[in-house]
Amino acid sequence: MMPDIRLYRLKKTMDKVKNIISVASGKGGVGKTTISTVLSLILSERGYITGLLDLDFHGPSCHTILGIDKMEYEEEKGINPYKAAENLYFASIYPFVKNGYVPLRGMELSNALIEFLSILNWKELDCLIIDMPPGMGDVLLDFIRLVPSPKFLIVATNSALVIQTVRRLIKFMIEGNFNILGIVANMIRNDDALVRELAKEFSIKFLGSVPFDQYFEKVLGNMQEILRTNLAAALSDIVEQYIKLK
Amino acid sequence: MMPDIRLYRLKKTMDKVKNIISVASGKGGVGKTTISTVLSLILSERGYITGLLDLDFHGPSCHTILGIDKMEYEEEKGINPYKAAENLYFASIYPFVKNGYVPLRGMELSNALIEFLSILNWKELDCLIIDMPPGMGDVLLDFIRLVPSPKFLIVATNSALVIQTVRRLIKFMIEGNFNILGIVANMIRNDDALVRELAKEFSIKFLGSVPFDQYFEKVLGNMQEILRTNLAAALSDIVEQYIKLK
Amino acid sequence: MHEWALAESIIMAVVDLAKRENAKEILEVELLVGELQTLNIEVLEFALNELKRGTMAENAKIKFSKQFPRFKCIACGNVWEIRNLENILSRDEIESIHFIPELSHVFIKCPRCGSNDFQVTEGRGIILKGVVLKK
Amino acid sequence: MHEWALAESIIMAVVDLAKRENAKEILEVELLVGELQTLNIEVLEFALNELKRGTMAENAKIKFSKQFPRFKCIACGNVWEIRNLENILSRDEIESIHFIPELSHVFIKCPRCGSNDFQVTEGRGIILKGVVLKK
Ligand SMILES: Nc1ncnc2c1ncn2[C@@H]1O[C@H](COP(=O)(O)OP(=O)(O)O)[C@@H](O)[C@H]1O
Ligand SMILES: Nc1ncnc2c1ncn2[C@@H]1O[C@H](COP(=O)(O)OP(=O)(O)O)[C@@H](O)[C@H]1O
Ligand SMILES: [Mg+2]
Ligand SMILES: [Mg+2]
Ligand SMILES: [Mg+2]
Ligand SMILES: [Mg+2]
Ligand code: NI
Ligand code: NI
Ligand SMILES: [Zn+2]
Ligand SMILES: [Zn+2]
Repeated sequence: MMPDIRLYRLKKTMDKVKNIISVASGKGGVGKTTISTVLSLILSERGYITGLLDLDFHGPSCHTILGIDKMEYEEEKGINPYKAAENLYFASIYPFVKNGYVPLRGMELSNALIEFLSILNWKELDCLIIDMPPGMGDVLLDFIRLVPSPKFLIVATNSALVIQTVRRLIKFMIEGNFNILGIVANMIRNDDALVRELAKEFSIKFLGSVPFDQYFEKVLGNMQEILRTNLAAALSDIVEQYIKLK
Repeated sequence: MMPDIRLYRLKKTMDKVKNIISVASGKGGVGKTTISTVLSLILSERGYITGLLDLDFHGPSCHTILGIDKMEYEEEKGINPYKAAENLYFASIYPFVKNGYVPLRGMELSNALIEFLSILNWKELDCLIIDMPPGMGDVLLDFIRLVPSPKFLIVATNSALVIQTVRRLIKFMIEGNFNILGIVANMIRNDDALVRELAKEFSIKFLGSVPFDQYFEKVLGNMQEILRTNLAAALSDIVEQYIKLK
Repeated sequence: MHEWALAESIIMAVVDLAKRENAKEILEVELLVGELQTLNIEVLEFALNELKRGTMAENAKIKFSKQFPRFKCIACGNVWEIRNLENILSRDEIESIHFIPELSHVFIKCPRCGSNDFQVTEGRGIILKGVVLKK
Repeated sequence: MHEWALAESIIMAVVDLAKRENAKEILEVELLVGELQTLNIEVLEFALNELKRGTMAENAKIKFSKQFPRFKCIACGNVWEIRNLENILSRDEIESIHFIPELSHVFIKCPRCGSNDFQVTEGRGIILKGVVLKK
């Protein structure tokens, strides 16, 4: 059988990225998009050349947090990710689909992922943050198959209902020998015990708690204000302590 | 080409169900599982013969709300859904997979869905509540293709980030002429304006608001206590007003 | 015993096919039985013979052929076959796969690289391979 | 102009293939270009000719054949072909599909039943159809 040509350039562009951090959970609605986007803002603000890639093709939404409405890619022997801020390069299918619905079966998610990854021209990045979709389907399976040495930052909330689904993902990651950076407890009101226990159960790092921040919704779209929220402050501490970029 | 034999029995078993209510959102983590499960408890308590079907194969979790840990199906020329309470019949892949992870590509989700639907022996049900997975992938697409006349109950929270994804699903439903029962605003603290506006934008019914209920997490697994929560009270009002079972 | 459910599906499918083709009778039904689902062929045959009574398939001869499950790993390309599920899986695991063959992804891993990300290329479940009609 | 990105992929793929086969040289590369992606074949050809210089494909002849996109509706079974995307889609929509052919599901519906749930059975994008090597 003839090879899939796209995989060659995919590998080449990914090789320009020093660190790949994939924000995953298995579960939906725990804050993967929020955390990945704010994390990319924090890293770029600290002077790291940062990429942010939205892989939730059914419901892309990083752009809403960044406040990007009109957005076009430059073409230059491929597609240049969009400069969303100083040091921050962003890629999403959003400019292609706008507010249309995106019904894609797994096989199509898989092809869209491969095609997109193979035409994106990332700069030499210190770090690429990936916003993963929920579930354990084609995007996750192809991501781990094709993207070299990602580190996984797992997100959970302090709910038994959420924990059981996140637990499945962690088991999968550990049995597959993937690199888990650690777990973040998100939308914490007072108690983060269930997430701490989960970290202990699998001997993975508990990276910290991000408070439920009522103010966050009000600053959606305003990068400067977002960096001033309690949510961003908590993530900054996590970056400080645990995200060492070579 | 020879026909897919499974589709014949699928149609026959589904024909025994008078009303099919599919709880969907497009978005993860908005409370589809919570609302579908509590809704099935409320309906069965009111004397309706009710079914509850968990279609989130990557993260089945209705059983946790119902407090079901050990569960086995009876086989009788097919599989009999599990009697979870008086008038309540439940089906999930949980007893097959327990706490293992379930990595399935879209094609496999599709086959699992068809296989499962075609071997389940539903009783004559007044209503079957379906807990849908997030996204717009194989499960949603095969569900609307194969299951006769479902009504969709859409769930959203009052967040711009959530609304934009739910909006995509509603557009899809409306353009495809699907029957939308209406939209429920979930986890409401004080404001439900964004969800009300969304309902207006598409001229669909706003069915009501379900409060964020801190107590809910504490009664997970206890059906009697769940029925006494504010969450259940709000859903009871919605049932009373909008869910007329023929 | 959900062989009965499958038998019911088969009879409904072939009768529908015969009707759409305006056939008078179904003479033969050929089934390919993938062994991943560990179906009991005797039960299946018994059920088919019970259920075909009074239908256009009443006198149909039912032929079975079996197929071992074959797998292709998407992660590493490895291809393998399993002849005895009992050698690698517990009774419960086999039972789960019996009901929903895709749950093989929960219990089976590529023997070369350990990935659950494989395709079942053959021998998944029952396939209606052919029907001979009298027109 | 992401034809350059695709051309780069093609050269890397055929060179890798030739190396794995221990070939001395690549004599011919045969490409099947699906028209759903509305690639500019002249640009693609130009890019390939630039990029092949100094590689094992330096003297390779590059052959193109084109294929109209064909669709099969999963909802109703309808099969259709599109010869002129311009007739039914806007420039922006064609551009989106140009980058990611799967986004055809956002903009194209089955002309019979209106569903977006179809398969692209032919003509999706570039496929490496054959490579002739000198060993
Ligand atoms: N720390 C937080 N404080 C307040 N709201 C949050 C926080 N994290 C996430 N949210 C909100 O929760 C919802 C789901 O977040 P999102 O990032 O979309 O999750 P996911 O990507 O995992 O589906 C959104 O409405 C988002 O604004
Ligand atoms: N009205 C509510 N009040 C409090 N918590 C809720 C409410 N609805 C849902 N939750 C919690 O929100 C989280 C996500 O709910 P879930 O039903 O799993 O969403 P989905 O099925 O849409 O992914 C769970 O932790 C659940 O307990
Ligand atoms: Mg999501
Ligand atoms: Mg998200
Ligand atoms: Mg979910
Ligand atoms: Mg759910
Ligand atoms: Ni059985
Ligand atoms: Ni281009
Ligand atoms: Zn393998
Ligand atoms: Zn159609």
